[in-house]
Amino acid sequence: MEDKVIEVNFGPQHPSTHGVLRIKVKLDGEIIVEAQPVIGYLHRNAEKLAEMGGYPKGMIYIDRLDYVAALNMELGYVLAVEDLMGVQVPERAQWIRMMMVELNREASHLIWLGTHGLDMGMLTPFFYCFRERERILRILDEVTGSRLLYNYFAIGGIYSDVTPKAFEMIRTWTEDFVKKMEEIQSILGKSYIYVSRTKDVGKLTAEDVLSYGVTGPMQRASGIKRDVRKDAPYLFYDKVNFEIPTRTEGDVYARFLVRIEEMRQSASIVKQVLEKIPQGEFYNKKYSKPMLVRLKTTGESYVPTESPKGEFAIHLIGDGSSIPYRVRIRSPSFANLSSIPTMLKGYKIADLTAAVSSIDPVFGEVDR
Amino acid sequence: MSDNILVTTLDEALKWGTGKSLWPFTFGLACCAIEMMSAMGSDYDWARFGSDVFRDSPRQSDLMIVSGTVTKKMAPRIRRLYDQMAFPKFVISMGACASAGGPYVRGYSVVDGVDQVVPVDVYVYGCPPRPEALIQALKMLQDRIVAGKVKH
Amino acid sequence: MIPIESESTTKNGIKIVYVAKENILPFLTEKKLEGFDTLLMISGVDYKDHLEVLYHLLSSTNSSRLIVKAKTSEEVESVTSLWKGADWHERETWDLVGIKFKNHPNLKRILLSEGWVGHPLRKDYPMDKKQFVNLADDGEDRVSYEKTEGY
Amino acid sequence: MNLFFFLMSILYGIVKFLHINFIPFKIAGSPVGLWIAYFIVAVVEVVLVFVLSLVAVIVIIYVFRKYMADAQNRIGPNRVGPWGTLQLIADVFKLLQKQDIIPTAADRTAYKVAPYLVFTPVILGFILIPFGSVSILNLMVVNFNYTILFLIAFMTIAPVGEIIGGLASHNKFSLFGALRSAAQDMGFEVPMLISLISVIILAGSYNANDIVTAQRFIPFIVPEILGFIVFFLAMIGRQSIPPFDLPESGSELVSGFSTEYSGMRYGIFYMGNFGFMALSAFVVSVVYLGGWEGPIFPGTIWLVVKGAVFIFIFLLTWISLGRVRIDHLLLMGWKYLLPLSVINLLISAGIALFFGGLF
Repeated sequence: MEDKVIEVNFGPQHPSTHGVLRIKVKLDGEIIVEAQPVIGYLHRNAEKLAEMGGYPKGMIYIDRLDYVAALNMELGYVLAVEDLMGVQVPERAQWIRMMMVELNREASHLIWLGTHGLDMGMLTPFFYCFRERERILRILDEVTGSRLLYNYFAIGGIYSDVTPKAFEMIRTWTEDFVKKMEEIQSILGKSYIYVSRTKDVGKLTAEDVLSYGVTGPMQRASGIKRDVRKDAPYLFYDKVNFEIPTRTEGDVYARFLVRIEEMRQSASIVKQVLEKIPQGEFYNKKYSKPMLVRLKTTGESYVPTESPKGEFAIHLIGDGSSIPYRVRIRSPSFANLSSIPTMLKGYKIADLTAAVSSIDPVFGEVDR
Repeated sequence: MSDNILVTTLDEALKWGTGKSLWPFTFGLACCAIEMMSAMGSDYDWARFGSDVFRDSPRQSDLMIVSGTVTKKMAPRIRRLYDQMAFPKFVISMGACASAGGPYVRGYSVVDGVDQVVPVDVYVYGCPPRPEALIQALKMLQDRIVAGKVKH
Repeated sequence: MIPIESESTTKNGIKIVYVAKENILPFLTEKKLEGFDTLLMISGVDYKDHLEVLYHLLSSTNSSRLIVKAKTSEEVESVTSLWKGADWHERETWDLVGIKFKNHPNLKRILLSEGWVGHPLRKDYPMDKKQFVNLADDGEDRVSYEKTEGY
Repeated sequence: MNLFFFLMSILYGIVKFLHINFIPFKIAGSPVGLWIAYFIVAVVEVVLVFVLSLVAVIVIIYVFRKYMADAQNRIGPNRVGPWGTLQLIADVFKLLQKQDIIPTAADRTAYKVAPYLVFTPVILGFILIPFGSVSILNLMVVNFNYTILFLIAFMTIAPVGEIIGGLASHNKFSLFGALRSAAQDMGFEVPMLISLISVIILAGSYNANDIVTAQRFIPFIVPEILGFIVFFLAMIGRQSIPPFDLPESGSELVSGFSTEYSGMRYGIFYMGNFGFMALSAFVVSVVYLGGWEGPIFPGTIWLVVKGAVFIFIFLLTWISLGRVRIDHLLLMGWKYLLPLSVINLLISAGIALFFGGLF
């Protein structure tokens, strides 16, 4: 063989591509010469379908974008629609939204941690993370009535109030989770093999991050301290105390540490919300559902939110009819994933799985 | 006569073996894949039913769980993966999207039902189905294989 | 200074500026030097009589935002020389809305299969006319209107 | 049936006794009947060891599934048979009737031979293991002067089967798996053999049984702790179980060398892997923990207990550790294990020089 470079296709079905990513990799022995991701295997026309129904109907497609953190997606849509229509939301509903979103962020990060462990060849962390996640899902199930896709946030509030039983579940969960965090971190973080495999792997410098438009934990792991919850607070994020964990290394291990710290911060936010949540209405009675369907609006709206993967927002354009004219989804994973060619060049096959799973891509959101 | 009894018993045993040892294919498409993983997880643990060996290679797996929306771009690949599996092979269509297109049925790039691509043995309703529903589907498939009602 | 054609804001106060489509690349270069160092996304809107291309800019230091719009008749200059991340966004905009980007290194479809007819996010895209995808011999996609040809 | 076994065991005891005491210097003039009995006993012993190794594989797979489930807060298989004990039987029935796919581009002969290259040496290796001292309750099928060399030779063939299978499959992932397997074997084989040489120096014999009897006072793990560590790690590496499961590495190379294998061919690989685990546990306990030496109980029980401890350690590493990267693995093999084994060789040479009579 004159040409030493072999072309290998990872995916669209491969155990460590988190769904349907396909990466065309050119390999020189074990070393990656060039990696070219191919996406679109889960393109479900969310934008087109949301432009075909009314404003409340778009929710079902937005819900299924990032299916491991559906409430975060709903929040982005709901805020954009409310901003466009000028809907007032009761205070209690906003606090509840904040609490639910942070709970869902925990669930999303736990899935990431479990599958990341699986990609590094560890079976057991997956089960521990899913065990912890089930506890959160039980709370979400109690509040929303669903396990994965909730459809819980309504335009003008939330669909149902949080029951006292659910509050009690959340309270015990926050207390337990702080203790559990130590264990969750140690599943991977104390493993010498894990640390040696992830340090200096899949590096992204701050310039790369800005150039690719990478946001979220990946951006913060590369030394750029930016979080929409702090920079442009939506809901009541300016009324709670939390830190933005930041690392400067920009490798897979830094992303691991950032996400772990973010989980701690989310738990503390939930705890603070529990203390501050007021009594009152949870739904704006003025905007009942039949009325919303008929509500006509015009103008543009773009409300950025911080989803577990990065900056998520929806650019809504109304044309005066009851159907949104343009629903453009800014999906964080799409931009994060586009940095793969830079992130993988010169590393080994084993680093491919580590680096790809450190992006935490969810293909409902990448391909939309 | 005794030959027949022997053959029948052997046949029963083979059916029993196939039914009780369905190794699923690590194959996730969309939202339902997360619930499929939950069904694997500690709380639901479908390893109890003999499906604990998740195989990454289609050659070694018996059960394909189509968990999520089948897009037009992915459908030929699913067919190829199905062709790569060795007989006897079974398919569970999990969730509304895989069964009939689900909420995306009006879309331009979604196949409305994976049964246009591969033959399906059990459909599971729900969007997404709860892990209990998937486990019930697995049990149903097992019972049908052991009773000899699945033909391949 | 590149001239701005008109200005407006979104409902929550993000500035929207319209520039001429020839000025897109110089205007964005200028804005990048001013501190808008992140390109969040590029998108396109089909207004039936014309197309619009949108650039969402963000400054990572003071987190101010800017939306740049340009009316276009199908072709604008690519900004991949400014931001590497523009590559995928421009491919997606070409794929779904059908705005061409001049000097783009690899302007192919990204979400849909190569060979797909039409741009689905155009308002006149025929939703009832199904297309079918199958695998060609080289492992890539082959698109046709025949139901028997694919899935 | 019971009577048959009873008679056979008496016959067995007699022949063992005669074999040890008379046969070596009575071959020419021995009666024909004794030779027939000797032949029957040898066949029975081989069959017994074969069954024992299969039982060991089945038990290990069952224990592995249950133990892993328990470590992961699950229950594990419990629906097929009492406590899921028949699960593996169901798996075997399933695998037996699976379609046997051979890729058109594959090298058919090599592709078919490869699984047996993994499985057969493992079974043959069991025959060479000294399962006990000379008495009725113990098994020692073959006893000649080079058993440990043959044992290691068999254990060296098994990974070759993986390499051949990977190369023959004509699949890029399999190719990578085979190449990794080859690199890994070379990285671990040299330190393993050097640390074995130091054991042979101390025991002064190539006979596995002599190595065991040399440890009747002090097991070799005490003077040769370095060698034990090297040998043990190399054994984990040779089995390609996590953390050294690079040839199969699920999340990277789909299924590595066995990607294209289906049905019972894959089943043979699967069982070969677990058989290799049992074999290497027995080898480590023979070489370093004194094999069947132990008070009160018969030797076979001691060996099985010692082997079971090592199998549990193997399973524990499997469950709890992640996968190392290929360069880290080779670095470990050549940079740390090889020098350690050489140091160990020098130490044991010194011991043999000054305290030679001890063993």
